[in-house]
Amino acid sequence: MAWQITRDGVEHTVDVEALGDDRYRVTVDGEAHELHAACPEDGVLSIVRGSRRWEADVVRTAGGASVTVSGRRHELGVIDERQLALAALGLGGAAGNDNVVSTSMPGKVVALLVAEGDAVQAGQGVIVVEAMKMENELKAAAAGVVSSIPVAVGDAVEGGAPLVYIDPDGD
Amino acid sequence: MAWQITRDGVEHTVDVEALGDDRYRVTVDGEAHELHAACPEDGVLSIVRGSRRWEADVVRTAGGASVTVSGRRHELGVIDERQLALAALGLGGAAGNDNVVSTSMPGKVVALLVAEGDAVQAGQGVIVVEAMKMENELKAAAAGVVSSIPVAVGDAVEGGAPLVYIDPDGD
Amino acid sequence: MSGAPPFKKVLVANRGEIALRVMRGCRELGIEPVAVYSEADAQAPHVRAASEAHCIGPAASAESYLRGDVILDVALRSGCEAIHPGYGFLSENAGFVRQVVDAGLAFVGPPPEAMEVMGDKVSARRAMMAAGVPVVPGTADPLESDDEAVRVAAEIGYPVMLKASAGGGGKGMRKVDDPSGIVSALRGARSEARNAFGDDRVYVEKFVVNPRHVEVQIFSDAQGNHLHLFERDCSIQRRHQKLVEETPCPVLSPETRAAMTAVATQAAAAIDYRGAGTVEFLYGADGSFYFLEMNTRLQVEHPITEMVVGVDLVQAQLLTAAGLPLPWGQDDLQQRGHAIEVRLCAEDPDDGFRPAPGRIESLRLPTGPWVRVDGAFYPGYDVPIHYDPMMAKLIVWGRTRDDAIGRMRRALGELVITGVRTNASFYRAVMDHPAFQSGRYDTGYVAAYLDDLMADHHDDDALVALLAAAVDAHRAQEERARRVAPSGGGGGSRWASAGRLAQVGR
Amino acid sequence: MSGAPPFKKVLVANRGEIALRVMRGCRELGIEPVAVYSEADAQAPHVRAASEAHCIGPAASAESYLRGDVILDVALRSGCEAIHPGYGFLSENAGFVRQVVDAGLAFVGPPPEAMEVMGDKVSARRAMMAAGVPVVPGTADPLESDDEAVRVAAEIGYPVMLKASAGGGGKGMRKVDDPSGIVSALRGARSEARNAFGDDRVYVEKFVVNPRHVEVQIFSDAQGNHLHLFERDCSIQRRHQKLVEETPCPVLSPETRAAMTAVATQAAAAIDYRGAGTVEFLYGADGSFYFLEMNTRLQVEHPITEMVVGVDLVQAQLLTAAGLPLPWGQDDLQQRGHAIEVRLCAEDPDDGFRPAPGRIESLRLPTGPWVRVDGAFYPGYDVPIHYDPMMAKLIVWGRTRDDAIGRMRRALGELVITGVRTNASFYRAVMDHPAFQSGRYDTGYVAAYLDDLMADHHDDDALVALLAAAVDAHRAQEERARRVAPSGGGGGSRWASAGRLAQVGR
Repeated sequence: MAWQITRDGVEHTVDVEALGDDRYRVTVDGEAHELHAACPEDGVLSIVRGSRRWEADVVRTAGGASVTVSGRRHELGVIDERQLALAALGLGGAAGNDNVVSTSMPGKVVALLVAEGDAVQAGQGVIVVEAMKMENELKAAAAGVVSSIPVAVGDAVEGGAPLVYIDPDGD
Repeated sequence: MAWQITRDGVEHTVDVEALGDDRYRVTVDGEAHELHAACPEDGVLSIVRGSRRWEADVVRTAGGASVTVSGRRHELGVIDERQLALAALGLGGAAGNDNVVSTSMPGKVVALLVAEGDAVQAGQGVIVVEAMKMENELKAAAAGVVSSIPVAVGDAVEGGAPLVYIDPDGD
Repeated sequence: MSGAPPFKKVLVANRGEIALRVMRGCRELGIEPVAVYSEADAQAPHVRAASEAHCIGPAASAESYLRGDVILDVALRSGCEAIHPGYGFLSENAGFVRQVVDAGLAFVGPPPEAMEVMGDKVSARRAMMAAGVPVVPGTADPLESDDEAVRVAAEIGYPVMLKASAGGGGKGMRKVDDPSGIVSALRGARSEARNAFGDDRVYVEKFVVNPRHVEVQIFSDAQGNHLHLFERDCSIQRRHQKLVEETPCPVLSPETRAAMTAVATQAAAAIDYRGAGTVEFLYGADGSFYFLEMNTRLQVEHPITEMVVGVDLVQAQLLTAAGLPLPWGQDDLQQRGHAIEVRLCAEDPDDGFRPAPGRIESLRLPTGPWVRVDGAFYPGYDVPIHYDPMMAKLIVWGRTRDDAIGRMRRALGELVITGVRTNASFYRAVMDHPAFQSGRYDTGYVAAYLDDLMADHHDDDALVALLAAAVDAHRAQEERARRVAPSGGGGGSRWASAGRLAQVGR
Repeated sequence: MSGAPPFKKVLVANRGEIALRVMRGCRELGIEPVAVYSEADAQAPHVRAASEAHCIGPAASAESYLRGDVILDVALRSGCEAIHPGYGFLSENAGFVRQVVDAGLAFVGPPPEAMEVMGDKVSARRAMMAAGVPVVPGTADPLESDDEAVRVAAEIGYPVMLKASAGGGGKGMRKVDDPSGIVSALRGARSEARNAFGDDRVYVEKFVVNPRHVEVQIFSDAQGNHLHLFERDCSIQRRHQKLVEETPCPVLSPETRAAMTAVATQAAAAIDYRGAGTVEFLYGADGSFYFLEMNTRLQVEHPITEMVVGVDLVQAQLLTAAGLPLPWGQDDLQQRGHAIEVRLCAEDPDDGFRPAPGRIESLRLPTGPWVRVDGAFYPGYDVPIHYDPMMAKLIVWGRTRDDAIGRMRRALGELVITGVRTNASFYRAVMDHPAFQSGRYDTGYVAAYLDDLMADHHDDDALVALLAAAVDAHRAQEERARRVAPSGGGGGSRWASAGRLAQVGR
């Protein structure tokens, strides 16, 4: 089975072949890595390559996985072949989301800095969310026009919730 | 829904009624207990009765549950209405197992002290199982005749595995 | 243990790690702790740790943890003999203390009068000057003239700081290094203050060069004993928030330590203090030190003192609140070894340390020799958005400072928290950082080295993360295939049945 | 930290909690630990804690952890500079030490000669007598005549014990309280010995009344420094298995402590010892003490010494094995406070302490002030049937013995282990038991009080357990109903998806 895995903005084509007995051959952009991956505890993969061992804590996310290795968290986008094919046909949900301002932090909307129809610049603050006694201003990633705002001041919002949709310039 | 719950050899008729919002009315042998039972963590029930709180760790077992409260483990047999009805018709598997010698401890059979057809007394050692460098002699719970021995010396056995079947006297 | 406990039942008027810390002290003395909680905290760790707990209102602190009247009512109804406030919330509220005492209960803390004196900057400064405690030299009153400015600056010695009386936020502030610059700096500061605040009054204060934040733990009992338990260095701060604390202070001379602790004890005696308190000082690179403020409560960083001095401060609070004398005298107290604490917060150091509440997926805490975790979290816990992001403190002890740093690196290496982001990786960087290892740092440390501390080079780990994600995706798909064809029976893999993974409908 | 680590890489030739303990010491010094494991231990905690691990054979210890040749080969191939043996397995195997040293690696332990002297009871007794260390007075050689028996008994003082030379198992043993009984006792013992062993030779030894097991931690370096780190009391035993250890010994006078520690240091010097060792004594109710044996390795109960003396014994082992001098002198070492350790085993105290391997379902460890867990377990871990049932040690420190007992009660109250049975409830009973609390106990304690310690009265908890089982059964059924009617979508309850519950197909 093949996957497209995105790490730090770089897309990798990854193929996984199970060799049995918790052994795998994982081919990343044509380079093969043989490894042993067992699951001693829920959510943990013990990865052995050669004589080296790592413990990887895997939490599945909406678009892939959040993997903690040696105390560092790595966010990875994971798309499988079928999703990839659907995306190529314009049917999947795997497109970028540069045009949505969202919060990774659950909280409460305390201020809207723009309204629908407003033109915004990249980096311009558009909405303020409060959590743990701290206000956080969220910014537009790219210039465009605000197409819709599905939240109102006072709303409690979940982590990952879309807050402001922006129709990018020139699209 | 009604249950028959056995604790320390005593059977209790127990009825559970969910009152919503993690509140329950549990009637034990006709006496009603209202309580709040939430699950903060997998396998844990936080039980509140009046202003008192307990944390109960519940591990489901083949015949019921093993519940740890204040550091003490309690083994409970749990049978539901339907199993009870089937048992009354002689169809269920809910009968006692006084006539089976089994090990709660996984290990290795190192000696058989009896053979099929042997008469045994209550308390007589019938089989020896080794685990963690220690040998443990398992005893017949009641007098009878050995009807079958499904294991042999050298076998690795799981916890709970039947080792020696004894046909009780006068049955 | 020996003899009756000081109280039978104590209400802990707090939440989070400090509530758990206080409850542990209670239980160790044979006291039953009673918890209170807001509606958002029904499954909070401090509630789970209690055998009796009462809801006191909605999530907002003002409607729950700050409701002294409701809390006092719960204490009376549940038969508590005392209230321990922890830190924050009601811990420095003299009005609440009076209500508690009037209701016939003991308050685990100082008398309200001592709290009030120290609660106001001006009265605190005045009381400390009267008690012979050094305060930052300066006028406090606005300067009347250029001449006065020149005269006062010469008295207190350069460098000095001009500050706007109406000020704040750095406006109207000017550092002056020598007499030649003072008149023009005064003109500039006045003009800036007038523009910013419509008020051009300024005053002059000594500028403390490269200051460290060094504080002294003091303890007093009802019998009039006033002891100190040596110092803590809390100079590793970000925006006035302490991040790393250690004791002993790595640069304090024995003479300065003796002088500073003597002054702190003097301060406690001067205000008839009782219980645990902390006198904070600004410690200059030249060895001078000045009173900053006094915290009339248990401090977040109290565990490092406990580890090095070998006393239980919470138990001592409970004993002295019951009117008993302190269980140790000044001569029984010595510093042994070195302790370091870091504050683990649900926040994202890669994104400006923004708060990051959420559900903790997995949690593996370091254990073994001389590692202490004072925390309030568990796997599956939803760190709420309503309160402080600090989830836990990680405290280590070592025979030497180097030993302690080595142990903290080891402990941070064992720590795993997933689901919420934490600042643990920041502390790894601090422990590896030469300026921290040398012990020669000041309160400007984090600002000066933030870029160093955020740098990240772990190519090997990044590849492993990618491989793990790939294998996990493969296993998830295998599991889905197996579930669709239900032939397997009971022998499903543990992985497949993992609760926290099954929740995400991939 | 300061300076280079003593080694770059060290192989840890052990498993379980001691392997993790040693690895922590390595990491704290900047040494990379390498794990070895049997096929049964591929997912064992000590393997998970290592960043490099090698399989050395099948489950049976004789084919894996005792294979010195295979382990040495792994050490050489993986570039290790030293081998730490932990305790048990190869730790007192002088032949293995010689192989390690011949291969050019360092062995973290004493030289083989010292190990050999102490490995044999007779040579150990001889060496200790020569060094002026008190041994249990007696003949060791068989008594030639009744007259000799009378004479020797008078010399060593009553009560005495007659023992069969060929003996064991209590046959041919007679306690004699005064001279009037010795001749008839001798006749009885001889007759019994003849019947039991076909050999009627007996010898006489001093009978130590109500003995305690008190041992002294010693430490030596290659520079010829021989220090002691005070005593440990390990009298709470069941079938010669230590269960609870504490330090200081609650009944040792300062004079006896001084004498005992001096003798232990003398013993170490007499055999040119190097590294960590323990000299065990029998301590009589009359204040006398006699050499029992010397353990030439790290002891299971070493953490209580670490807590009270404030030194890291594993780090010191690694430093001295590299030829470095001890980082502290005798005058730097003082006892502060009191520490207690209990050994948590997978065994069932309600069923004759039989071993109880199995899968750990949930695990919540105590944390907070002065609680240390040296363990090797995790939720989901299958405690294997092949090895010792000890999973972890729980260690606490307190300023006084009472403080430590209160803290151990609190820590045991926080501990939750389900899935495997443990002896934790036995330790709760010990901490609550007056004879333990008084400190006046001896090695007969567990046998004398076992019934007291097993008594169990918790009616309230038993009802709660029943209610919890009922609610859980109800919830399980609701969940099954919900699964049959798949309308709910992704919002299943966390409980329902709980991995470890879902595994049991009820």
